[in-house]
Amino acid sequence: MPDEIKPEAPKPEAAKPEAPKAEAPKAEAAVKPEAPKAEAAAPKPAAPPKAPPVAPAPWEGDLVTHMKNRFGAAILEASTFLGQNYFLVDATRIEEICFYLRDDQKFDMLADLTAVDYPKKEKRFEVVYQLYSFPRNERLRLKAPVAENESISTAVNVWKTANWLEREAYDMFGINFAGHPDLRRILLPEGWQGFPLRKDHHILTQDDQWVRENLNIESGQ
Amino acid sequence: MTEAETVYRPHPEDHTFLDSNEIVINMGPQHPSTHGVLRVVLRLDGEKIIGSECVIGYLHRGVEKIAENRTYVQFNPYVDRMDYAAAVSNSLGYCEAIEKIMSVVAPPRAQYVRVILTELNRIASHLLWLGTHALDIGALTPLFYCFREREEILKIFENYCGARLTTHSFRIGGLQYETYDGFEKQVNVFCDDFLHKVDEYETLLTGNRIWLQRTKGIGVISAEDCIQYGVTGPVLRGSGVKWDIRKAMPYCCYPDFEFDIPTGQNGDTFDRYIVRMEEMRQAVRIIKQAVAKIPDGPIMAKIPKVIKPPVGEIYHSIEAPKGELGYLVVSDNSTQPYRVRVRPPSFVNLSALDIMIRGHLVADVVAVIGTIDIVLGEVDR
Amino acid sequence: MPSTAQILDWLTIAKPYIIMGLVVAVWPLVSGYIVLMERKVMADMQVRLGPMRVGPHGLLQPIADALKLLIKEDIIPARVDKWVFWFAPVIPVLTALTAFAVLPFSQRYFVAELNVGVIFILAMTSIGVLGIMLGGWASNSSYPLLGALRSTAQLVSYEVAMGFAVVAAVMVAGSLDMVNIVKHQQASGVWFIFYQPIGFFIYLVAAMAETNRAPFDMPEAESELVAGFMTEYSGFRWALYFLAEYSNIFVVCSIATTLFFGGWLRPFPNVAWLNFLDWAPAVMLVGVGAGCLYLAGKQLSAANKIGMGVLGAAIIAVGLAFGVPMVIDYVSGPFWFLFKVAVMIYMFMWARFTFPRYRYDQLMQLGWKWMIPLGMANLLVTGVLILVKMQYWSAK
Amino acid sequence: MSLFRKLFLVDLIEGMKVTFGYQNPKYIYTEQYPKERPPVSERYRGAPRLNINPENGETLCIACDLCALACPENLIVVGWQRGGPDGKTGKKTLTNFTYDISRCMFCGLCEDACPTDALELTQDFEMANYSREGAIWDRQALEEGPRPTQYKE
Repeated sequence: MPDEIKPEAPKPEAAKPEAPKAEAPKAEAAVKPEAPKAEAAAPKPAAPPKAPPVAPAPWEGDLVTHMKNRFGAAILEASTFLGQNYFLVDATRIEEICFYLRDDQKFDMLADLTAVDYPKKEKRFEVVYQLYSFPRNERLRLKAPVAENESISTAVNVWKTANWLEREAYDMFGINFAGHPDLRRILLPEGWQGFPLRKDHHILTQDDQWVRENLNIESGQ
Repeated sequence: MTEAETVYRPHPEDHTFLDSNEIVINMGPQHPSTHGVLRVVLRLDGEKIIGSECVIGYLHRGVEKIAENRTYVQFNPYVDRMDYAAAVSNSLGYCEAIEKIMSVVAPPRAQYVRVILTELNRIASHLLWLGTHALDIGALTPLFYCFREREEILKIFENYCGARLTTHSFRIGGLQYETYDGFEKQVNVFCDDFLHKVDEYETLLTGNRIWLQRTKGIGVISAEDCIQYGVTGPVLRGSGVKWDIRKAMPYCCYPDFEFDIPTGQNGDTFDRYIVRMEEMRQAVRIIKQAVAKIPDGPIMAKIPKVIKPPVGEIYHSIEAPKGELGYLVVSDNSTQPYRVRVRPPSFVNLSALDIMIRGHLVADVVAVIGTIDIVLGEVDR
Repeated sequence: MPSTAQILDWLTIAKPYIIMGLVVAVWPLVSGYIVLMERKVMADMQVRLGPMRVGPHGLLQPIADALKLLIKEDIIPARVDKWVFWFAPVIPVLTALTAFAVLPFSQRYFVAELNVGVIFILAMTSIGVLGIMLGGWASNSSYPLLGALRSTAQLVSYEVAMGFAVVAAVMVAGSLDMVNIVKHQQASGVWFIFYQPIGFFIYLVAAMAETNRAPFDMPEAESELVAGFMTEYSGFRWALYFLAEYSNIFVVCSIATTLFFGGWLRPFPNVAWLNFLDWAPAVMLVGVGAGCLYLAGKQLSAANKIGMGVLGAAIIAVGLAFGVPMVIDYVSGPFWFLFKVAVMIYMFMWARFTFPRYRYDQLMQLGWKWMIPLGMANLLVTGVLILVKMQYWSAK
Repeated sequence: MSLFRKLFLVDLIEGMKVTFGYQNPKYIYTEQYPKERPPVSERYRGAPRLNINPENGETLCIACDLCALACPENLIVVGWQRGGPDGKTGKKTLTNFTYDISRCMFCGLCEDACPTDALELTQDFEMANYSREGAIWDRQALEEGPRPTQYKE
């Protein structure tokens, strides 16, 4: 990501009641001072053809400094996008990072844990942790890239929420969470083939197979 | 070994007095009080729960996969079908998430109407919860009173957008429908009547000694456990954490309204009941304020015909009746979302069921399932 | 050609058999109507209409239900104990119907005047639970088993409390014979509920618990145990359990009426200026008939209008017939008895649709920690009072 | 809770008062549906209808296919042909229009998309049918309105 944008202090995600009421369409938003980030991003040519008004910007702040001091190279990226901060971290040290964030930085709740599949990237999956801190009233996103046959260590020991959420991520993406006490499918039946939320999983495959076996017809669609 | 016994995996904390007394029973997926198709495999010592295992997914429709195959606009009706008891809240969360990533803000009038409908929906959802919860504990009658009031809300929805349950009432950027003539009046009349009705429910339940015995000290969960398990919504507030996203990280036009966040102390079923009852009153309060100062103006922001949000990802969460409902939307600047992740409050809250029912009796399982207020459409998605 | 005296003689001999036959033949229908009454009362309390489709105002619903249950397939699950499963539902019906034998519908109408009537009924209702136990056990399934276990425990606990309440009333009456108990109330001119309010309360609670009615309906708590001991039953066998349940309700309400509400007596039987109450049956029936006629106007289809109208007219005619002094002499006893029983049954329903359900252990606690000590105390106080009264009388 | 309330079961009696009070028939809230027909709101999204121009009896549909594109469930199929003599040029005219109400979730997106108010979700809510095929409506059914399988007395 280009770095010439003015860094912004980490700001907790909040509604913008003071945001301009008359909304500019997207193209104009780049010119209008709608959000400070948009203004900063304006002169910069972005990758997609239609210049998007917003793009992730590097994020600096106490938390980033602490994290970088403590984990160094394990923090691959610290950015902010539309007021939401996230770290891209090394998956091998995820449990350590989680413990640090929970105990020292008071991110005491894991709101959500999921994954996103980017088949074209070198490390295919991005496990996304959505943290929330009650004392700081602040959200933080952790993203840890994991390759298809790698495993990432579980966060169950840090937050018990992770138990079911990791099971769901396993169920949908086939990501292996090492050390999870009970890693098996949760939403889909035990005998299910494949991992449906992967981009290469076509929704009809399973259906067609089932229909062929059980109803003796070619396709259910 | 029965099938249920194979499903149940012993928990390290399981212990029994005498092995010979154990039975493993299946509660659900067809059971009158598992609120749909939840299946809980219970290990019982007599009637005491010594372990439980939730089996979910019977209602899995792959909403997240559907999202990747629909345009942003087309996916909107599907979110209504997750928590079908609170379809409007789901829709609000989704629309706001997309608006956020597009850096669009809905016009004030649209926001006010959104708040009114969402709070009405919160009441409707809580009414459904109250009726079924009371029914689970054996009070047959409040269910019908609750449904009567809920019907009034559904009539407002029907008049407003033409559908009662899965309303599809909001659109990305604002509203599709302008309010109808007499909308404010109908809402006000409902609000005035409703406060008396809540008192009536309280007469039937709150003071009743049987109700107190059945709910006090049942399904206790501490604030620390709540946070550990990611439990949000009334369950968290029942445990004494004063946290409501409407206040903590306000969205829509909630900062414009005055309301309180009710909390409990003990984190038992009774506290959660009281919290939800009070939340209904607070919702009425918000609605009245919103109706009183609903501004004029457009109801739709200027958004492009084809919605193509910029590359990036956004997490937006709202306070749904069940808890924190979050949407993680990943966009690749195409017309279809790259990934939509729904953070379902019911799913996360349900994962705390096990610690809440351990050591209680079978009858309490029913009470605790009721008090978590799950909607299986959302748990399984 | 037998003389009139002979015929009367035969009738006296045949009367118990006639009543027996009548009870056995008509009872299932009557209990069907109790179910309808329950559904209607429930619907009214729950701002609903209740069954409205079959017949005018849904009045033929019990017949439709009975037919449906009779022609339903009799499903016997694979791994049940077949014979026990078959036979279990019969037991509670048998015992409940046997208990009818000593119920005095009036001074004239009863099957047997047993000098241990009260104990006989108590014995019969307790045997009834055997059917529930066996049914739950024979089903070979978890929920019925739990239901049966709960049922047994519940019966054991509440039988005791119920016994204490009944004994208190019996002490006041000085007789175990149901007919004599009522006669005693007639003599003293006051219902026993005024002597024994606490006894009646204990009896009411224990009776609800013993007939498995909400808020004590543990054995069949539908939101916990699906249908309790009846989970595996369907069709006719299930109907038998239901028949037994409603028969039991009728029986316990009859006992309450007999022990505490003066059986077939009208309110305050010895107060002369209340004699106009003797006409109450006629007036009430005419009132009900008029109500039917009013409802007839509200029916939506012509057939229902006519049906309701005819029914109303018939009820008015019967009511007018009751106005004839000779007839009223014969019918006022059963009328008051059934009326009081109906009010009691209504109380049961009212409680059922208002209260949440107790939990199993709380039920036990209520039984052992509150009802039984209360019953004992009540017994003690009653005994002392009777003793004092007797000494006072003898001193006089 | 005071001792008095506890001893004399006041809490229970208060509850019983509420349920007793509701026995008054004026509180009855339910309707006897097929005979009493509740009105549905003006905006009700029920059975779809293809509107025809009342003046000349021609369909309002211009076969633009926008509804089919808007539909999340892809249940609308618009059949059309060119009006010209060779069948390849000229104005598009509608030939057939199928709408599968068994898959419809009545979200109203097709209605919103329609530029001519031809496709409309009406107040008709009775769409019961004995077969799946019966739930796929062709142009004729859409123009004439639903023919539900009737409940007969």
